[in-house]
Amino acid sequence: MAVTKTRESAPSYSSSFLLGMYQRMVLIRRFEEQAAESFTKGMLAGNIHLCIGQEASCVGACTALESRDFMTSTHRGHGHCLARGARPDRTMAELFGKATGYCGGKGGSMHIVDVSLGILGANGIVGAGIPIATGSGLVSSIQGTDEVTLCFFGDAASNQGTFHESINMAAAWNLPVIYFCENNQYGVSVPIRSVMNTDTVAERAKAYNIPGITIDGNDPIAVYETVRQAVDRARKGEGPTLIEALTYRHMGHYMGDNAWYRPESYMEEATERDCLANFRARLLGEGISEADITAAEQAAKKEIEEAYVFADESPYPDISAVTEDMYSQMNDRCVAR
Amino acid sequence: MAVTKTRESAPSYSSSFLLGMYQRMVLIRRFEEQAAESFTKGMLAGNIHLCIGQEASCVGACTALESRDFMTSTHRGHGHCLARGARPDRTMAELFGKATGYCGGKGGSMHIVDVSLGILGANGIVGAGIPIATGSGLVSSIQGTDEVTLCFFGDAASNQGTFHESINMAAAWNLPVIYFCENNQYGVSVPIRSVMNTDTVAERAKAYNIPGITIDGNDPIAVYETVRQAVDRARKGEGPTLIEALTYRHMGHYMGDNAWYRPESYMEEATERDCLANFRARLLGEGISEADITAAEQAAKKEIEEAYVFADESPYPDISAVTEDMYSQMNDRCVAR
Amino acid sequence: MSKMSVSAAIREGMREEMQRDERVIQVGEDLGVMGSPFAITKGFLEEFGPNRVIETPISEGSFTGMAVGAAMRGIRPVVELMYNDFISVALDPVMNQAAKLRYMTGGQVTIPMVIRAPMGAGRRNAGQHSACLEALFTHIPGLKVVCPSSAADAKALIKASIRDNDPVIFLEHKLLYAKKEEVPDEEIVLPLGQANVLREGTDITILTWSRQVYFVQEAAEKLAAEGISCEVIDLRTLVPLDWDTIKASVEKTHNLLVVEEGVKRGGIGAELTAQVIEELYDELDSPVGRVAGLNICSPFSPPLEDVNFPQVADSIAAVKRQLNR
Amino acid sequence: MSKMSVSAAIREGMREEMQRDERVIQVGEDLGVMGSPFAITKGFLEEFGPNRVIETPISEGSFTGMAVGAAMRGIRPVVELMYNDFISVALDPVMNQAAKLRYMTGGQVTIPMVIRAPMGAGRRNAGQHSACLEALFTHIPGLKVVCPSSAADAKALIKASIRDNDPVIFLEHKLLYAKKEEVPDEEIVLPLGQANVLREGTDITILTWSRQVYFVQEAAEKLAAEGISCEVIDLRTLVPLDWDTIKASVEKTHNLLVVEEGVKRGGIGAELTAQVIEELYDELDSPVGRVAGLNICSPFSPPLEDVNFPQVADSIAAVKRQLNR
Ligand SMILES: Cc1ncc(C[n+]2csc(CCOP(=O)(O)OP(=O)(O)O)c2C)c(N)n1
Ligand SMILES: Cc1ncc(C[n+]2csc(CCOP(=O)(O)OP(=O)(O)O)c2C)c(N)n1
Ligand SMILES: [Mg+2]
Ligand SMILES: [Mg+2]
Repeated sequence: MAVTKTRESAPSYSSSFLLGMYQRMVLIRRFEEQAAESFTKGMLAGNIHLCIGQEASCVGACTALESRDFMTSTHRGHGHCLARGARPDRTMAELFGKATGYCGGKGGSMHIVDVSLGILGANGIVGAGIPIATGSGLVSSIQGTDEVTLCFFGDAASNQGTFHESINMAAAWNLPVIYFCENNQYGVSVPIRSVMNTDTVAERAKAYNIPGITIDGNDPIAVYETVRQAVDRARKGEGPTLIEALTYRHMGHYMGDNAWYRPESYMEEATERDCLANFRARLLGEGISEADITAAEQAAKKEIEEAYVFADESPYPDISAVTEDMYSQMNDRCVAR
Repeated sequence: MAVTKTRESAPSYSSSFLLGMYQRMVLIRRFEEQAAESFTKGMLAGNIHLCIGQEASCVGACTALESRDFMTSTHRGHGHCLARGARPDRTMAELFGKATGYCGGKGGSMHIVDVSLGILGANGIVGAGIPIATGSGLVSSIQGTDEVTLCFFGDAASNQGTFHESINMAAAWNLPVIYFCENNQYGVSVPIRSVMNTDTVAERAKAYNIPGITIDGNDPIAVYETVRQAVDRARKGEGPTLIEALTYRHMGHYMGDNAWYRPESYMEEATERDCLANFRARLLGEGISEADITAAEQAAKKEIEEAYVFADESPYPDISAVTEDMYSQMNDRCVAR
Repeated sequence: MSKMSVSAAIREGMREEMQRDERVIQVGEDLGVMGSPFAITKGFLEEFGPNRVIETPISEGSFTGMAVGAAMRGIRPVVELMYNDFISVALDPVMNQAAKLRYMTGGQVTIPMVIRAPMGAGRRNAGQHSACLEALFTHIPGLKVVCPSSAADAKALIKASIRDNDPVIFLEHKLLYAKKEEVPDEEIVLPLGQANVLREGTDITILTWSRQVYFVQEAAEKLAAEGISCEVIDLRTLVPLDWDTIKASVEKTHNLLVVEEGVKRGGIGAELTAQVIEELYDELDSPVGRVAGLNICSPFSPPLEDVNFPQVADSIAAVKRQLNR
Repeated sequence: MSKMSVSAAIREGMREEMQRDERVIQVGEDLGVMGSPFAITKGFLEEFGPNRVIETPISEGSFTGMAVGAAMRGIRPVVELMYNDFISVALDPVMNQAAKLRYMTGGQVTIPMVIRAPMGAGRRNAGQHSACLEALFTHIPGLKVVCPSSAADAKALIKASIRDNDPVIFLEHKLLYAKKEEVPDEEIVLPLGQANVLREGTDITILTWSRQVYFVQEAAEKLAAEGISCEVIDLRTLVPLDWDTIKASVEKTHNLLVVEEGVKRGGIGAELTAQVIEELYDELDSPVGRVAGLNICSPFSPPLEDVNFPQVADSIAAVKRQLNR
């Protein structure tokens, strides 16, 4: 059932739709570049995993969702959340550990969440979001509502037991979940090929008798269309789909890793297939003007500049906040003792 | 790659080979019946999981091993160990919690082990033996030796994350492990069909690009031959195989469970396909005399009677043993404090 | 009042909550047709249907995580781990997800879920099915930990746990399930964090919970015959802790013994000792004593198992030693 | 003597053991070409080859279990969990297998394996990558628990851990890795269970380990200037515990403070308090004190993280409070 999907006929999309996707992709890249710069300057700390190169899969997948839908993200989650509509300023502020961040500074880069957007958590534990997304799918299923849940995870995460256990349940119970694997070919330094015996992650769908589809994750439209179809299936009660988007992680695993362990060819390919450059060219090809494109780029850039200023100027949380939010009903003895 | 295997041409086996297998199957059944009787009389306690009905898969699989090979067992492990050559008396004594038991009474029914026979543990945690067997396979692989490791587990255990994670590693690294699933169709009261989306467990092999074979687990010769082939493959360095032996659990999940949750048809089928009765008929068909068969049965029966007396008459461990064996280098403070 | 077993009391409590609040669902192995190995969910499938009784494959790591996801969607899952020892395959959703998500999201989510698990020795279940792991759970910030001993408490506390908005670990001692006791007919929801003074006394305070409550009461009875007056307190919940009751009792008796079934090293007794030493040191007439399980894996053999966890005689001896009597 | 970082010391110790004993293998993520994120196995792949440096998929539950199986075959695996927090997905092979198999088999097997894991806060790694979980491990019978603080100790203790026939949890504080210190050139294998009296003193004993060793030494230095004499003991291993050294010190100073980074409730400080109260109660002039992390999940934001784990000032204040100075 694993097939490599190429788009047969391109349905036409409105310019504003295409420009909108492009602008969001640029927004994500600028966000990540700004984060990298701030990290290098020592303005923020911790483990920051950038998704530069993966913007098409973030935006393509999230564009296929409706506002009532849900999603889960990963340690490499800024792009997923921004693609879903998270505010760059509050996202950036969270990276800075500021009180105005989405989690009041308590979460940090690996835990950006805006629950009001249906984001059920980013996750620092590889594979841990998969059961959570499955639980969201379970709720839609037992309540008979038609939201779908999009579950992002990496190629390497597909070797965690949660992948098997969760997809098995979703398949057995026909849950409306889209398991969306961003295959950038590496888990930190380990090539997925060296720790897997199939050519694709999508082939694993056979073990659960559900569709498994491998696509070009650098093409936001291919991603959008494939996810859209899976969303339709799920919404109709036809169950889960496993989608594998082939993509590239331009940066190291996290800030501070220069990815010397990868062959040079990796970045050559990645540059050639860079989703932003190629999508830009395609927009021009579809007759969208250079001026409109530049305007979108400028708008994205401006939003990030403002986000940076917002984050930088925001206050750190008051240290009295440190014990808050641990329990919903504050019981002094729980936290104090 | 998942195929339902039926034997094409029956190679001929010597009478003594066939009788030997039969006798061991009878031995296991008598052992289990004796254990059940003793349990009912209140002579032993705890969770006792009997394998009545599954003797063909125990004996067929273990007969395909050489003495240098290894295996892991499960919570339903008496038959695996006896098939591998464990002594009924020390096995029974372990069930009775006696000092003469294999584990000095510390392990009990779920943890029968004779390490000198290459048994690397039975296991009370469903799925936990799978990584252990994989580790044994790893050792043979990195040391360049040719032992194989046989890993028993149940149908329901194939839904644990360890199944996925371990077989993935074994497949990626070509480890000499035979993953042998005894599919008795139930995990306690839950029909495997209700929590799995494929028809067979063997189909899951596709996710790892290794052979997956479903066989009649009630036919000890079919089991023997299939495992033998997998052993040969593994020994030659051709990697792991997933084998699914379809079988029946005649009793409840453990003593005290009368399995009322199963449809009546289950035991009707099980009785019709009972491995002992059918193999006996086959032996007769192959020209083995009733007298020889009866002699084998008597010998098995006698061994179990002796095992029972041995277990019953053996002393309980001295309570001073309670803190022994916790650490290899006894450090009083580790255990005492 | 009606007489029912602890297992029936838990079942009744859950059933009432499921009737009251349709967001409450059950998740776990063998909960459907079988009604769980200890009959805790018997009849639930018929009464509430398969959408509220989720019978899972043997995939604890993921079905517990799935429950966390469901809780984030406003559902109130009650998850059963068949034995508390199986937390070994489901620790991540408990420790790194359920317990932390509220905090890590800056309070954006609540995780109103209960994880029920049978625990305890004495049933000859051997090394991987007999532990009392409450100390492991109390060390994980974000969890509440409940360990009822009586049928009435079990019912009142499971109801409170289900209504609680934080993840609650609800530990049921296997050897208490069959215990039949009076349970009030009217609805009682016992606040988490309220200990129960089972026996008033003046010489020594004994803190305990779960099955040891019965052992300790028997010990106190026997000690009374020898003129030693024990105050026996069933803590009922370990997080949050009812400090006021502990404090009042220690200020009265000036001696404290903690009795628990679990492994001694790093057990609850250690934490209680430390808290009392920190805050009530000057109240004490004797060093705080601990009676607990040995620092070993549970042995199968009955005579070995019986020396592994504390018996009535152990508590009696400890009290006498501590009071020099 | 040569100056090396703690991470280099661990690497050297492991390298020597791998050279000495070919049964020693490495198992974990990113240990090969990359040589692990903290460079702990740098060069191992080249020196020992892929049969002894097993670079795994992200499958902690199974590769740790695989190591247990390998250990049963006579191999001596050193497993790396990239962060100790990930024990959440690998608890079963540690708690229910490695720790118990020797006991459950009646001594038929030994499990000579080491599980190394970076731990600790201060690196802004947030809620799922910053815990100190030593208390969780010490509560599991069958494990030994080692927490070195200096480069020399780290080297000598990793060697001892690899040679030990029981499963050893070896916890390395991330913020110590870069610390450069003198390490003796000659081979030293430090027995597990030997504490180190880093500073002699007469007023109070402070027990600590891992990164807090440095905080406490600084506190002791400052307290000395104010005329308070602290005896600082680096426990180095938590199981087995060097009771003799603890006892001798408490009998000398008559006051005890335990300082740890991990969560206070159910922490090591509780167990040490309880043991000292049980055995040395009459030696004490003050209640045993505890300085520890808050009972919360690690916050990301630097100012919040810094109040979560104990700082030098916290230990100073605790000592003064305890001694009424
Ligand atoms: C359970 C667990 N193991 C290991 C890690 C450390 N870690 C964080 S991300 C990562 C690699 C993940 O690779 P992949 O799933 O392919 O996602 P990518 O980083 O490529 O986006 C690892 C090993 C972790 N966070 N959690
Ligand atoms: C991790 C874990 N979960 C649950 C159990 C309880 N349990 C013991 S055996 C069993 C069913 C196993 O079914 P299967 O693997 O098919 O083996 P069978 O009993 O049919 O031989 C269950 C649920 C356990 N021992 N370990
Ligand atoms: Mg990747
Ligand atoms: Mg089964």
